[in-house]
Amino acid sequence: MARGTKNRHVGIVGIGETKFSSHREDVNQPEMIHEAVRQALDDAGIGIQEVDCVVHGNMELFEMVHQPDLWHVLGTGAYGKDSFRITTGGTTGGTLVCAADNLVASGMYDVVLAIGFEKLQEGHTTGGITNMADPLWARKLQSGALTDSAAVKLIEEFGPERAKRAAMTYRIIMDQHACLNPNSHRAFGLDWDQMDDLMADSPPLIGNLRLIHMCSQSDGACALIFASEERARRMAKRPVWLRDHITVHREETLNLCTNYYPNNPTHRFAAEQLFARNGIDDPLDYFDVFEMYDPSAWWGVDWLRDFFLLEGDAHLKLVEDREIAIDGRMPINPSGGVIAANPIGATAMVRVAEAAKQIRGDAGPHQVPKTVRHALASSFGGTMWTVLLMLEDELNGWGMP
Amino acid sequence: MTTYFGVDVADVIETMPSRFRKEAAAGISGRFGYDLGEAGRWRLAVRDGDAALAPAEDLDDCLAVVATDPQTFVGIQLGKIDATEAMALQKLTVAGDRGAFGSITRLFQKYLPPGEEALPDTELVVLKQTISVGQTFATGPVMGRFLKGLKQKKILAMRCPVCGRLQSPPREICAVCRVRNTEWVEVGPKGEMRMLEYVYYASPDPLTGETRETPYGAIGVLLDGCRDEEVFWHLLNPAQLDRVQMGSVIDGQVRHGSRLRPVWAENRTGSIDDIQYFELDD
Amino acid sequence: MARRVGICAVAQTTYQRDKWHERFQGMALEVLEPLLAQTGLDFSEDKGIGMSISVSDDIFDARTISDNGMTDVLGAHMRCEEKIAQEGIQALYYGLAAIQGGHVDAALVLGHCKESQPKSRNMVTHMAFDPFYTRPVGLDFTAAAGLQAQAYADRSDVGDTHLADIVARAGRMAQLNPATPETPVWTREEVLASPMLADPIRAHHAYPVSDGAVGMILAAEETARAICDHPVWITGVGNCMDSFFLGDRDLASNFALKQAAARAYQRAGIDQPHDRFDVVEVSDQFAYQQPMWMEGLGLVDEGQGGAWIAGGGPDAMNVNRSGGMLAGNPLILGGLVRAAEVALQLMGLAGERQVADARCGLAHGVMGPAGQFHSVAILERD
Amino acid sequence: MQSDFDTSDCYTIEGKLALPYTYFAGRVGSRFITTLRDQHKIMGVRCDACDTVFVPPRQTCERCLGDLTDSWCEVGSRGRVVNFTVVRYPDRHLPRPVPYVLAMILLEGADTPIVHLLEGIPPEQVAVDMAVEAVFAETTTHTIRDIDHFKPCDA
Repeated sequence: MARGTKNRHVGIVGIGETKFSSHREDVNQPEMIHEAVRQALDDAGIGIQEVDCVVHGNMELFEMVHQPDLWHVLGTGAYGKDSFRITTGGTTGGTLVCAADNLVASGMYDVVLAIGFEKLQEGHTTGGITNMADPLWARKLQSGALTDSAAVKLIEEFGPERAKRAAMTYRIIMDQHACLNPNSHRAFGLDWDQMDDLMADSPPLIGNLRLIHMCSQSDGACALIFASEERARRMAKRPVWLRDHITVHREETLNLCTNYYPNNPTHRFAAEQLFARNGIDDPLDYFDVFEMYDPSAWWGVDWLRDFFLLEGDAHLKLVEDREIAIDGRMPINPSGGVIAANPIGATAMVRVAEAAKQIRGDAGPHQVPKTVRHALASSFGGTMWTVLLMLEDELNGWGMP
Repeated sequence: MTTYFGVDVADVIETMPSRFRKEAAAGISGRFGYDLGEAGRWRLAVRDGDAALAPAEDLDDCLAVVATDPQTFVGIQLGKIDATEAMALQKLTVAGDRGAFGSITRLFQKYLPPGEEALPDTELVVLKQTISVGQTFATGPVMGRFLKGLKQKKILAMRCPVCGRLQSPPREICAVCRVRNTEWVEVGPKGEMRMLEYVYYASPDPLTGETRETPYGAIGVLLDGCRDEEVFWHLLNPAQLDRVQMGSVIDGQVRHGSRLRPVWAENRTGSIDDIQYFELDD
Repeated sequence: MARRVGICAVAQTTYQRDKWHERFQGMALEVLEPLLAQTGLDFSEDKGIGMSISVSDDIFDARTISDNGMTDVLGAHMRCEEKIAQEGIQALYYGLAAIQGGHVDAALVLGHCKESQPKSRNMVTHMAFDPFYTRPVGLDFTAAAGLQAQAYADRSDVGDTHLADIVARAGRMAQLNPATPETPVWTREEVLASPMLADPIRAHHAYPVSDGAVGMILAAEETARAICDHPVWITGVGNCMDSFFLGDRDLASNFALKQAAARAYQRAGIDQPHDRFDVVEVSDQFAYQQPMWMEGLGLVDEGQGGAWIAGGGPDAMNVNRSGGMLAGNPLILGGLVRAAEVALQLMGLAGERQVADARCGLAHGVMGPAGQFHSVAILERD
Repeated sequence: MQSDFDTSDCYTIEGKLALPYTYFAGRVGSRFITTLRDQHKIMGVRCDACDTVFVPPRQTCERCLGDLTDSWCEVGSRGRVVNFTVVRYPDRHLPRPVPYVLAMILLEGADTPIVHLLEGIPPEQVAVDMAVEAVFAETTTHTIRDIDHFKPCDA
């Protein structure tokens, strides 16, 4: 897509995440947001007066609050400041990062605070998502984000036994990661010997999509502070640079009710474009960690093929060989991913936050046990929309003089 | 000491008597067992608003016994793990009187790990409401013509003048070619089952606020005259959920699915409800 | 210095009480097609529009992810689209940032809203209030405006007759604007006789419910000059958020607007705004807001709004030649429509309402109860 | 409407946006509401840095971002009207049949007025600075409406 030269570089200098939970009766919406804001400010070592602009996003119908940045000013720190509200669905958190990047790169602001949040216990998540469908047709048919289309596709292609085992292997690895992450909402401590029981007994939601496969419905917020190169170098011991990002939407009439393949090429299209323009030939080799927006274990497995531009059953093998585990060749979601915690408006930003922590090397118990220099983070929303972002430990690539 | 989620399991157990809410226990008495695997077996005796907890050899004399592993137990106490889900995963079972056990779980204040500021015994206020705003949805000329077609038992699609793709329900433009759709085509009404979403999970319908009946089948039908992904999204006769066969196309290999036909509503008003559902065309 | 960004094309539907015959997608296409025709741009990957910035609102649309059904009519299939879920003028502001940042060379901005769809506009804005302290007393943006109008009346010289004159003038102006075919033309006496809505706001002081869509193409200077004879440069922007609870604010102080304006003036290099603008468009959702926002912008002396109106100030300063919000635009598009109107004036495309040789203009948008959030943009032509 | 727009296939369909919600007041809000409900006392929070007593309470001062969780102070249940409007348009979300008075009331000891209903006086007799007092609700709604309304009182 047509574009110019990046006006200036942008780094992440502060990271805040609340604990993710379905038990946040103790805080209202702005109070929960403030927990993440406070953490991000402390992490960056700055006060709110150093922030020039606040960017806010979530989905209004999950909590039924109209233009909620107005009320949330009680916790965001936006009082007296410039502020924006930018959203795109489940991709919102990724879009907020892109927006903060644009706002700082433009030279308008030196320091931008971006906040993604959702308090899903305050509404009905599946009902809220169903409401995204056309009121005259699909709203009658859709069940939120629940679909077993990925399961159908994998089963058709690889047979039920191999496909189901791959999905459950993915699920157990994610749970093992979640158990390492003190912020995660769901961490069961699943063991490999439970595999067969889980495949047979977890309550089914739709077809072969079972409760155990599906992402959680969480309360939580994430805040990230972005700064211009000059300010970032002064502020942070180790700024994490936002190298590039790409957003790819697709028409709403994407019919999940088809197993004609390929029917969701946005992830692959985004990856192809992003890697090509950054000169990356072998993404599996280039990236050290990938934080993926994986709404279910089935999608997680299926999408590995798209994001890493793989063919055949290479993506299944990555899972079967447990190369996606935290100590594997390509660690996927050392945080536990979206199945472990999913406050939707924050979820995609949490992917970026977690990827940035991995690069800084301070992710805590779920730090990948190798040097992380290049991280990939994805967002998913709408009707198969993609935001894909690259984070690096040093300035590289697009926009370099 | 065995810790889970950074919490000592013994601390969770031993603080149970101090977390007991006497005022809520009026009229409840009985013995309840906790079989916590390597964290041991415990008997909770409740009587006249008092509670006593002691280790136990066997729990045969208990009204109900919950069996779980210490990690799940601590996880539930901390809100890390959802109890219903743990039961679904068979990580927690209740033997005996489940109802009685359910009633005693409400007798304890939430466990707080040592060092976390103790909550004063404040109630956390919750406000439940259904918010409903009436809407008038416009069809516009394109969706309007399609919906009017249903009144006459016709399923209409629009064809892209550039790529020839059919869309039903139709769109104003073809998103791929970025041109207005111009040509109307009648498709179906019979077709082939391409995809079934077998829905077990009951969720509210935001158009009515009512909860949907489950199970139901949302289906993709490849109507006669359509190809590839040009499927039509509707519902399946719920009685036939287990009798249909999906079709597929993989690498050009076609496998045919069940033949389906629409069942039209008696009174058709020009809406999605004009088709009740699709059923097997035996 | 970041590169200059220009508005290269502007299009809008009419704004009408009930476009019962069109859904959102139809309204958006009515805007998209002329924008592409005017600029000759497409969405091709190498040199097309790189980004679509939409404006809509989930609760007004009764649709989670209100841009989800719009991807095709925003040209954004397999492309980038982001939604400003805020006052529409913020899309202009954000488009400027995206182009200056270097991520894209050209961006589409397109907003839609059908206020006729929900049963009540006030019920939608009621949801902007928190569930425990402010919803239970029935607050919505109209009641909040009533409180602000009262506070402003106590602090300024603006009286009922001044407000009637503002409404009467808006009706006259709207007659020259083909986008507002339904705006009623009332006399001062008719306005003065209209019943109270939320004292001191009268029924005729409130902006009408309306449906419509508006859009523009923004491009970096080089592209702008190539596709457009009369680009309008965005030379200054600024916005500001005030406190949420009405009681935490001084409702007559214009705190957020003053901050927003100061930032926009600073960016545009304007020291003396008072005589700087050839056209001004403010989002006057209620009549009292026209003088109040003009004071906040520093274009009318504080507390002197009444004298300004009585002295023919609005005509002399070319304020709201379009008819303004009082002529009827959807709430969330107000500032974007104002910016579109200023751009048309600077391009010389304002038809019968054209201000001769307009070179510099100001557009203003406002959102939230009693003006909690303001956004200001300065537009100039070569 | 464009003059050539063919509306013959256009119509509208009535529907709803209807979903269930569960709002949490949080610890600070809960203490405010339960104190109001059980003790008929109105609590504010003081920000020492900004020298301001805020009602309704909040966990964080939005000006200085100071933590106000444990900065409770009781304010009076009497106060004075600092601003008001008369709501005259009927709508479903409104708490009363119109017309009714919506007033900003500065309680004794508070620095920020709250918005609430003012009753017991004809709208045309309401004046800025008049003294009012809270009338507590007989049944709780777990909201600020545990003050049912304010009414005029002696200064």
